[in-house]
Amino acid sequence: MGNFPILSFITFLPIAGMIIILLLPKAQTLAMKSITLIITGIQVILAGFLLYHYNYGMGGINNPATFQYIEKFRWIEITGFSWIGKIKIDYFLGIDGLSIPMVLLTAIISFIATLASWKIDKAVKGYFALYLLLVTGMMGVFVALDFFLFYVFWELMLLPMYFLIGIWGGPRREYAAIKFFLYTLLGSVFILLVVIGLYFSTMETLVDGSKVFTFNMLSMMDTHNFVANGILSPMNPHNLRLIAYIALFIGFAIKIPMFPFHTWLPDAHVEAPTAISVILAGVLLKMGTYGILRVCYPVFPDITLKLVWWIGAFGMINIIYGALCAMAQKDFKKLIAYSSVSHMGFVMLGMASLNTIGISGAVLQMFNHGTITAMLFIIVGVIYDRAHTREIDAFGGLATQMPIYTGFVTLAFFAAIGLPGLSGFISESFVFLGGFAFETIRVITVISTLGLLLGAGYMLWTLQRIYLGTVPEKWKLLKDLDFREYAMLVPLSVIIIFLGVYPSFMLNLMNSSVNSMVKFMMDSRALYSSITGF
Amino acid sequence: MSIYDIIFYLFAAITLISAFFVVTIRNIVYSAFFLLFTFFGVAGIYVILGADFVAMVQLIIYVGGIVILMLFGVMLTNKITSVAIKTGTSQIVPAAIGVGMFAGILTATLVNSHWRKVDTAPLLPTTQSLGLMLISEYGIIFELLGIILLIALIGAASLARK
Amino acid sequence: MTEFNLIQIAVAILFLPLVGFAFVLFFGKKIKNAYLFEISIITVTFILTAVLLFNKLSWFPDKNIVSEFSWIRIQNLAVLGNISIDLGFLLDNLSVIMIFTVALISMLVHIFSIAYMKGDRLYNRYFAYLGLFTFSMSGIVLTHNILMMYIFWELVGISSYLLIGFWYEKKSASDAGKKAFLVNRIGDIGMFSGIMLIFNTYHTFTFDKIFTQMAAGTLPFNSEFWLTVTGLLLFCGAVGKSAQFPLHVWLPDAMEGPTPVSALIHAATMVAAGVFLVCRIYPILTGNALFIIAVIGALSAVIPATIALTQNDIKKVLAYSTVSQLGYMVMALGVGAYKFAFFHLITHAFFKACLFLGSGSVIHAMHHEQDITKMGGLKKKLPLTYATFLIASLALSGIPLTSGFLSKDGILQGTFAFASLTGHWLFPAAGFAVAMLTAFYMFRLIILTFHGEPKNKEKYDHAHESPFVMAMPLVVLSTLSIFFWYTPNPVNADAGWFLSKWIKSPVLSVPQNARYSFMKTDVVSSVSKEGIADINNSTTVEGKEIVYSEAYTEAMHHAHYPAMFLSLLVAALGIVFAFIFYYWKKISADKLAADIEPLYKLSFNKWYFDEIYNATAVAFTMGSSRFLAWFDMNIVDGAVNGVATVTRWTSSFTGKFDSVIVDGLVNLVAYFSGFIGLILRRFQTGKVQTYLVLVVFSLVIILYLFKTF
Amino acid sequence: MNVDYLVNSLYLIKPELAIASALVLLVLIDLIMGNNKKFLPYVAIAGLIAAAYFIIGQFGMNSLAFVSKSNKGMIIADPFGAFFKGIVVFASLFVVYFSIKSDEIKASFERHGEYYTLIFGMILGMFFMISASDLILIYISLELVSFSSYVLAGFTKTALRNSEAALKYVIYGGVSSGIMLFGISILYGITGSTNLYEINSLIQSSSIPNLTFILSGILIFVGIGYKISAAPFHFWTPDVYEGAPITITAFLSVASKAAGFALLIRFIKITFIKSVDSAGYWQLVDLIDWKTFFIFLSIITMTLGNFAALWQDNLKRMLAYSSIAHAGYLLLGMAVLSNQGMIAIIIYFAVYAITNLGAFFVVMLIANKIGSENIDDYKGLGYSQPFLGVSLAIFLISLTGLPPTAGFIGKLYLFIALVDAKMITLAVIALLNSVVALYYYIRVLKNLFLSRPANGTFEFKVSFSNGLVLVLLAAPIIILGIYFTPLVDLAKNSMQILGF
Amino acid sequence: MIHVGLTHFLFISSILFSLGIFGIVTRRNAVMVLMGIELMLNAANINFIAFARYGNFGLQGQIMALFVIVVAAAEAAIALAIVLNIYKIFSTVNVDEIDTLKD
Repeated sequence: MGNFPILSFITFLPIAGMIIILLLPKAQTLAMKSITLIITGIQVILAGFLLYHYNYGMGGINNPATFQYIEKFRWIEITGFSWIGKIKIDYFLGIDGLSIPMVLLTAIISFIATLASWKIDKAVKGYFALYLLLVTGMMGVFVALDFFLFYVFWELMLLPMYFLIGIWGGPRREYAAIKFFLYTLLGSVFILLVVIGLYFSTMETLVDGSKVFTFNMLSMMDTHNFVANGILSPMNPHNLRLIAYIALFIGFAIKIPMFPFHTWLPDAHVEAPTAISVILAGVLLKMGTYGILRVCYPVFPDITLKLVWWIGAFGMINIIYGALCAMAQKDFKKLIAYSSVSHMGFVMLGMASLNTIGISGAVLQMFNHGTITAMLFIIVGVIYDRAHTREIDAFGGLATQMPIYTGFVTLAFFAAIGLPGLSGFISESFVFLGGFAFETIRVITVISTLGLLLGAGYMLWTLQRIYLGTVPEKWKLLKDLDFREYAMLVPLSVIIIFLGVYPSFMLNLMNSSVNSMVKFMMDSRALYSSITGF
Repeated sequence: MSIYDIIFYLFAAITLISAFFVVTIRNIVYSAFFLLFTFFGVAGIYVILGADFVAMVQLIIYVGGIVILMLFGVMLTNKITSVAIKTGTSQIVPAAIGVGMFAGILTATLVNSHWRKVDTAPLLPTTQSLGLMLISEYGIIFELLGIILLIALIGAASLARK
Repeated sequence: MTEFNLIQIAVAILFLPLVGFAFVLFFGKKIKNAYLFEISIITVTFILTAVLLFNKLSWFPDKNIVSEFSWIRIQNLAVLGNISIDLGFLLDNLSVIMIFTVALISMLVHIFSIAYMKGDRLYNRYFAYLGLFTFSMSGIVLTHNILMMYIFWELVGISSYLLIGFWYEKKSASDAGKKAFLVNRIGDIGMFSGIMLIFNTYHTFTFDKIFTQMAAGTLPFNSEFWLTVTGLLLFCGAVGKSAQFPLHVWLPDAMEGPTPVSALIHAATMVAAGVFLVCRIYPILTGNALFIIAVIGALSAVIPATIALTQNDIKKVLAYSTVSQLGYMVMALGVGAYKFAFFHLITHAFFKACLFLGSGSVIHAMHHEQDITKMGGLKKKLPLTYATFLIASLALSGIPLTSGFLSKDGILQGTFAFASLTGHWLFPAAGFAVAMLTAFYMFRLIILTFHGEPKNKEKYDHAHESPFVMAMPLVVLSTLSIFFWYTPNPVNADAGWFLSKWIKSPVLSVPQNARYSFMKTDVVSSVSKEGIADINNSTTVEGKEIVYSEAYTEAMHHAHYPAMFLSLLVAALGIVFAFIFYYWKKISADKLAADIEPLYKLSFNKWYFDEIYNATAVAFTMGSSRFLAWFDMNIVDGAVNGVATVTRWTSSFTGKFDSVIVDGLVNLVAYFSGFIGLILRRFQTGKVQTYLVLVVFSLVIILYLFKTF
Repeated sequence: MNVDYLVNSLYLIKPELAIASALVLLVLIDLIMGNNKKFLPYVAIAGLIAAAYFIIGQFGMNSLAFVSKSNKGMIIADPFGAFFKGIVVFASLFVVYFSIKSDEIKASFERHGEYYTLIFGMILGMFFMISASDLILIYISLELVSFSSYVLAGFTKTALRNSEAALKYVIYGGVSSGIMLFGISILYGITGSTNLYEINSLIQSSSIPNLTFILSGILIFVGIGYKISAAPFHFWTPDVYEGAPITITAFLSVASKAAGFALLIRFIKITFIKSVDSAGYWQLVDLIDWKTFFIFLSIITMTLGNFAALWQDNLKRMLAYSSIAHAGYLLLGMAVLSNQGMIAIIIYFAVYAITNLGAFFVVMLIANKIGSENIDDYKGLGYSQPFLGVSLAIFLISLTGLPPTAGFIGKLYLFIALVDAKMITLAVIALLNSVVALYYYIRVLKNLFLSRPANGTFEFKVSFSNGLVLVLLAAPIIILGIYFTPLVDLAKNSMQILGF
Repeated sequence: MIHVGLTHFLFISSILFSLGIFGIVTRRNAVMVLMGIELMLNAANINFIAFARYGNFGLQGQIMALFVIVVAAAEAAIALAIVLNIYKIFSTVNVDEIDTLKD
C-alpha cells in the first residue's frame, strides 16, 4: 500500500462528496442520497482495509513509532520570532488500538445513518452536505494526533450538528439545537484553553536540535518535553495542572455526557431526526470518552491518578441516575436517550479502573454502545415513522402487529441490558471485573452493579408496554419492516451478535494499546512524583 | 498686586462669568452674546500670555466668525416671530454632580501639580516666527488643515443645500 | 469411545437445540410444520445424552473430562502476564446425569406440548423457545467455568422470560415474565459480584483452577471471611434461580406460562440449576457459608409449604411445592448432605415434571380450568392421569418404594446427623414438618381434583383422557419415580449405584479451619490422607471425596432408621389428615380456617411477600426514579442550564417560556442574569446628553480608581 | 530644513499623497463632469489602488518624515503603519464597491461627488492617524476623520435616522475630541513637547508629576477610546451604526476602528515604553498602570458588547454591539502588553476586517431587497437565498470564532498571547464571553435556516459581481482558517514599529 | 493676593472646560450644545498658550492653538449644517427629543 494517505482519504472523502452534492441541482435528491451512501460505503471499505492491515502488536498511546498509518507533515510553520522561537503545527494523523475501533464505528454508523436519512425530503441538498461535513469532523477527531488538529475537527462537527438538529428536528428543535450548541461550545472553550496552556508547556526537539513549542499530543505525554516554567508543566510550583485537567475533563464530559452536564442530551435526542440521533448517540458521545482516554489520561497521568475515584464515582452516578431517569420517561426516545447516559457511565467506570481489563471493557463498551444504541434509535425511528408518536403508553401489543420488528427490538433491548451472547455483556463484565480489581473504585463498582438490575427493569418494562399486550385498534394498520429498515437493522444485529460471541475480534485489536496505556499510567506514578517531588 | 494682575483678573472674570451665563441663561440670543464676551475674555488672556497673533486670530475667527455662525444657527432653527427664543435644560442634577466632581478633580490636579517652570522669557512679537513655522516645520499640518477646511466646506454645503 | 468422542457428543448436545431454535425461528413462518424439526432435534439430543451417560459411566466413571479453548486472551498485562478466558466442557458424572435428565424431560415436554399447545397462534415459536431453553440449560450443565455458567444462567433467564410471557397479550403473563427476570437479576447481581471477587483473586473463571489455587492457600483478600462472602454471593445466583427465600416470589407467578413450560423449566430443570450451581461451587463454601445456605434452604422449605396448604390453583400448589422442595435440597447442601441433595434434585425433577404434566393434562381436559375447588371426581374420566399423578404424589410425599422416599429420607437423615453433631435441631424439625405438610397438601390436591363429586358438571362432562402424546410422557415420568432405577434396595439408597458409584461428593478446597468441624481433614484418621487432587489442564482424576469425620459417618448411620421411620410417620400423618379434612370431611376445613383466620390469611396471601416488596423496594425504585426525572428536568437542567441564563434567553427567544423551567431556585438566578442584560440596555437611552453624562461619570470613576492605585 | 529633506519626506508619504491627489481629482471631476457621476467610483478605485501600491512599498521602510530641529519627526513610515493603512485601503475598496451597489447611496445620486470626496477625506485622515507621531498631527487627523464621518453618517439627509445619527455623532465626537485635546494640552504642559518620541525620552529621564500625567493619559484615551468604541466611551456606536448608511457603518466599523487601534498601539508603545524584553514583553514607564486599565476596560467592553447584543433585533445594531465586543477582545491583546499580543491584534484585525465587511455587505444586499435589517424579517432567507445565507453564516461563524474559520485563528492567537502572559482568568472570561456571543450570532442563523418565512419568500438573484465579491470575502475566511501561515507571516512582518 | 502664575491660568481653563461640558450635557438646544464644545476647545487653547509661556517651550503651543481655532471653525460649520438638517427633518433642535435610535 506504500504511502497512500489512507487516513486523510477516509477523513476528507466526505468533504469531496459534500462539494459534489453542493454542485448538483436541487432536484437531484436521489443522486445526493446515493452519493452519500457511496461515500460512506467507501469509508466502511477503507475502514475494513485499515483493519485488515492493522498490526496488532503496536501499542501507540504515547509512542509515535508504534502508531500506524501515520501521516505527518508540517501544516503551519512560522519562523523568525526572536522572542518565541519557531511556531509549528503538524498535520499529524495516525491510529492505534484506541482509535481503530472508533474509526470502524464511525464508518459503520455513518453508513447506516445514511440509510436512516433516506426519507428526508426537506432541503435534501443541505441535509446531506451538512451530514457529510459532520462525518468528516467525527472521523477527524478519531484520527488526529495533533491537539490543534483535534480541536479543529472537534469544533468542525458542532455546526453541522446544530443545523441538522435545528432544521430537520422535531417541534422544539430550535431549543434543542441551541442547547446542544451552547453546551458543547462551553465545553470546547475549556478544551481550547488547556490546549494553549499545554502548547506553552511542551517543547519538541526538532531534527536539527532546536526546540519549539508544540501541539503534538504525543510530545505532551513525554515528561522530557515539558518546559521548566511552563504553565502546565509538572515542575511548575503553582500546580495548575489540576485545574487544567478539570477544565479539560469537563470539556469532554459534556460530550459524554456526564452528570450533571447531561441535560442537553435528552432534548437533543428527542428533537433530532432519527439518523442524527443515531449519529449523536452512536458516535458523538464516544468522542467525550475517547478524548479523555486520548488526552486526559496520558497527558495528565499524575492528575488522573489523583482523580480516578471521582471519575469512577461520576460513572456510577451516571449509571444509576441515567437508569432511574429512564425508568420514569414517557417518551420512548427520551427513555433511550437516558439509557445512553446510563451506558456511558459504564465507560467511565471502566476507564477509572486503570487496568487492562477495565479499560478494554470501556473501549469495547464504547463500540458496543455505539452499535446498540444506534439500533435502538432506529427502532424508535421505525415506530415514529409509522405512528407519528413516541408516547410509550399510546402503544401496546406491537409484537402481534409487527413480529419481525419486535424480534429486532427484543434483540436490541436484550443487548442493551447486557444479555450474554450479545455484545454488551462482555464489555460490561469487563468494566466490572476491571473496576473491581482496582481497590480505589471497588466499592463504586459493586454499587454500580445495581445498574444491571435497573437497566433490565426499564428495558423490560418498556418492552412490555409497547410490544406486549394487545394491539390498540388504531395501530392495526401498522406495517412491518421494509427493505431499507432491514438494511439498517440486520448489519447492526450481526455486529451485536458477532461481538457477543467473539469479542476477541475487538479486544485483540486494542490489547496492545490498552496495555501501553496502563503501563504508561503506572510508570508515570513514579516518574511524576520524581518530577514534582511529592 | 501689579497692573498685570489686575488685568488678568479682569479678563478672567469676564471669561468665567460670561461663560457661566452662556451655559445657564435661558435666552439663546443672550447666550450667544455672552459667548462673544467669553471669547473676548479668552483673547485678552492670550494677550496677557504674550500670544498676540493668536489673540488676533481668536478675535477674528471666533468673535467675527463662529459667534456669527452660531447666531445664524439660532435664527435659522427658530421661528423669528416668537418673542423669546429660549431653551430648556435637562438632567441638571446628575450633570451638576458629575461635572462638579470632574471639575474638582481637574482643577485640584492641575493646580496642585508641579509644572516644569522655567524663567519666563521676554515677550516678543510672535507673528513672524509663527509664520515661518507654519510653512516649514508644520507645513504638512498646515496643508492638512487646508484639506480639513475643504472637507468642512464640502460637507457643510452638501448637508445644507437643497 | 474416547474422551474426544465424548466431547464431540457434548458439543452436539449443546448446539443441536440452538440449531433447532434458529431454524424454527427463521423458517417457522414459511414451513408449516417446522416444529417437527425441533422435536426430532431434541430427540436426537436425548439419544446423544443417553449415549454420553452410558459411555461416561461405563468407561470413565472416575474421570473429569475437560476440554477447553481460549475465548478471550488479554495479553502482556503488567503484573499478571496473559489472562485467558476459556470456554470449555466439563464432563463429570454430575453433569452427564444432569444433562441426561434435562434432555429427557425436555424431550418429553416437547412431545407433550404437541397436543397441549395445538392450535396456538405461535405454535412454532413455542418450540423454538423450548429449543433455546434446552440449549441454555445444557450450557449451564456442561460448562467448566463460572463465567460461562453465568452466561448461560442469563440465557435461561431470557428463555424463561420468553416462555413465561409466551402469551404476551395477557398482561399478567408479561408481568410475570418481567418479574421473573428482574427478581432473577437481583440474584444474578450477587452472583456476578461473587464472580468479580473470584476473578479478582484467581484471575480465572475455571472451576478446577479456582479450586486448585484455593487449596494452595489463595483466598479472596486473604481472608476466610471474604471467602464466605464469595460463596454466599455466588449462592445469591442460586437464590434467584432456584426461587429461594426471599426471592421466591417470581416462581408462583411464572405459572402464567404454558403448563409444559412450567413442568420443564419451573419444576424440573431450570430452577434446579441453582442447586446445581451450589453443587458445582461446593468446594469453596466455608462452614459459615454452608450454614447460612442451610438456613435459607430451611426457610424456603417451610414458608412455601405453609402457603401451598391453602392455594386453590392447581399449578400454584405445585409451584409452592417446588419452592419448598428446592429449599429442601439447598438445606441438604447446607448441612453437608451433598449426595442426597443432588439425588433429590434428580428424583424431584422426574416426579415434579410428572405432576406438572399431569396437571397440564387435567387443565387440558378441563378446558383451562385451574381451580381445584371447581374440579373433583376426575379419577373416572382421567384414569391414566390419575394413576401417574398418584405415583408422583406418593414420591413427593416420601412413601416407600418411590424414588422420593429414598432421596428425602437421605436429606432428613443428613439434617438429623448435622443436628446431632452441632445441636441445630431446628433443621430436622423443619425437614419433618415440611414432609408432613407436603404429604398433606399433595393429597388435598389429589382428593379435591380426582375424588369426590365434580363441582363443575359441564366441564366435567366434556373432560376426556388425554391423547397418546400427552399420556406417554406421564407414564415415562411416573415410572422414573419408582425406586428401582436408582437402587436395588427400596429403603436404603446408600447401597445403590446412583449414590455409591455415580455421585461422589467433591474435595473441599476451603481451608481447614473454615470448614464445618466434621469436614476437617485433620480430624480424620481412618480414611486415607487425601491430598490435593492431581489436576492438570485437560483432565482431572476424580475419586476423591469430602472427607467427613468419623463422628459424622457414625451420626449418619445412627440417623438412618430414626429418620426413616419418623419421615414415614409424618408423611402418613399428613396423608391421613388430608383424608380427614377433604375425603371423609370429618373436620371442616373451612371452619378450621375460620378459627385460625390470621394464620389462614397469612398462608392464603402468601405471607404478603408481594405486597411487602411492592410497598418497599418497587415503590422506592419507582419513586426515586420519578423524583430523579423531575429533578433532572427541573433542577439539574435548570441549574446547569448556563447558570440559568441560557434557559431564560432560549425560552424567550423560542417564545415558549416554559414556566416549569424557571421554577424554584432557577427563577431567581435567571431573573438576576436577565437583569444584567436589561440594565446594560437601560443605559442606551438614545439621548446623546445622557451618554455624555455617563462618560463624565465613568471618567470620574476611572480617575478616582487611578488615584487610589 | 532644506528642500531636499522635504522632498525626501514626501517620498515617505506617497500613499497619503496619492489619496490627497485622488481627493482633489474627485472634486475637480465632480465639478467638470456635472451630472455624469459614473466615473467617480472608478477614479476612487484608481486612487486607492495607487495608494495600495505605495503602501506595499512601505513594508520595507523604517523612517521618520518631517524631522526638524525642534521635532523628532511627525510621520512614521513603517510596516506597522503599512499594515493598518492596508486594512484601510482594503476596506475602502470594498466600501466603494458597496456604495456602487447600495440603494441607499444611489438614492442621493446628485451628491455622489461629495460622497466620494468625504470618503477620501476620511481615508486621508486615517492614514495620518495611523502614521502620526506627533500629538498635533494626531489631533488634526482625528478631527479630519471625524468631520468626514459626521457628514457621511448623515449623508442621506432625508432619512430620519441618518440625520439623528449625524447629530449624535457630531456632539459625541466633538466632546470626545475636546476632552482629548485638553489631555494633549496637559501632556504638553508636563513635557513641553507634542512629539511622542520626545515625550518618551523625557518621561524616562526626569521626574514627572504622577497624577497629572495619569490625568492627561486618561483624557487622551477618551478620544482614542471613542474611536475604537471601547466601553465606557462606546455609547455613540450602536446609535450611529444603526443610523448611518450601511456602507458607512461598514467603513466605520472596520477602517475607522483600524485607525483607532493603530493610534492606540502607537501611542502606548512609543510614548510609554522603556524596553522590550527578550520574551517580547513591553516594559512600560512606571507612571500609568496601563495593564490594569486595559484589563478592566477589555472585560467591561466585551461583556457589555456581548450582553447588550443579546437583546438586539436590528442586525446592524447587533453588529454594532458585536463590534464593541470585538474591540474588547482586541483590547485583551493590548492588555498583554507584549509583541505577542500585538501579533494577536494584527491577526485578529485582519480577520475581523474581512469578516465584518462581508457581514455588512450581506446585510446591505438583503436590505436593498427587503428593505429591513430586522432579524425577524430574515426568516427563511437561507432557503430562498442559499448563497447569501451561507455566506452570512460563514461570516457570523467567523465572528464567533469557531474553526475552521479565520475568526478562530484570531481568537486562538489572542488566547495564546494571554496564556503566554499567564493571564488565565482573563482568558477564561474572554472564552465565556465568546460562548455568550455565539448565542446572538446563532440567532441570526436560526432565523435564516431554522425558521420558515412568515409570508411568502423573497425571490431575487444575486448578481454575478456581487457573488464574486462575496466569494472574495468568504473564501479567505475559510482558507485562512485552514492554512493561516500567510496571515501570521503578515502579522510578523507588520509588527515592526519604528524605534522599537 | 498671590502673584498671578501658571496655576491661575490653569484654574481658568479647567473651570471653562467644565462649564463647557456642563453646557453640553444640560442645554437642550443643539446650538447651545455646540457653544459648549467651543468653550471646551477654548479652555484647551488657554492651556497650550499658558504652558508654552510658563514652561518656555517656544511657540509650539501657539501653533497648536492656531490649529485648534481653525479646526473649531470647521467643526462649527459642519455641526451647524447638521443641526439645520435636523431642524428640517425633526422641526426641533432639542437634542433630548431626538432619540429614535435607542435600545
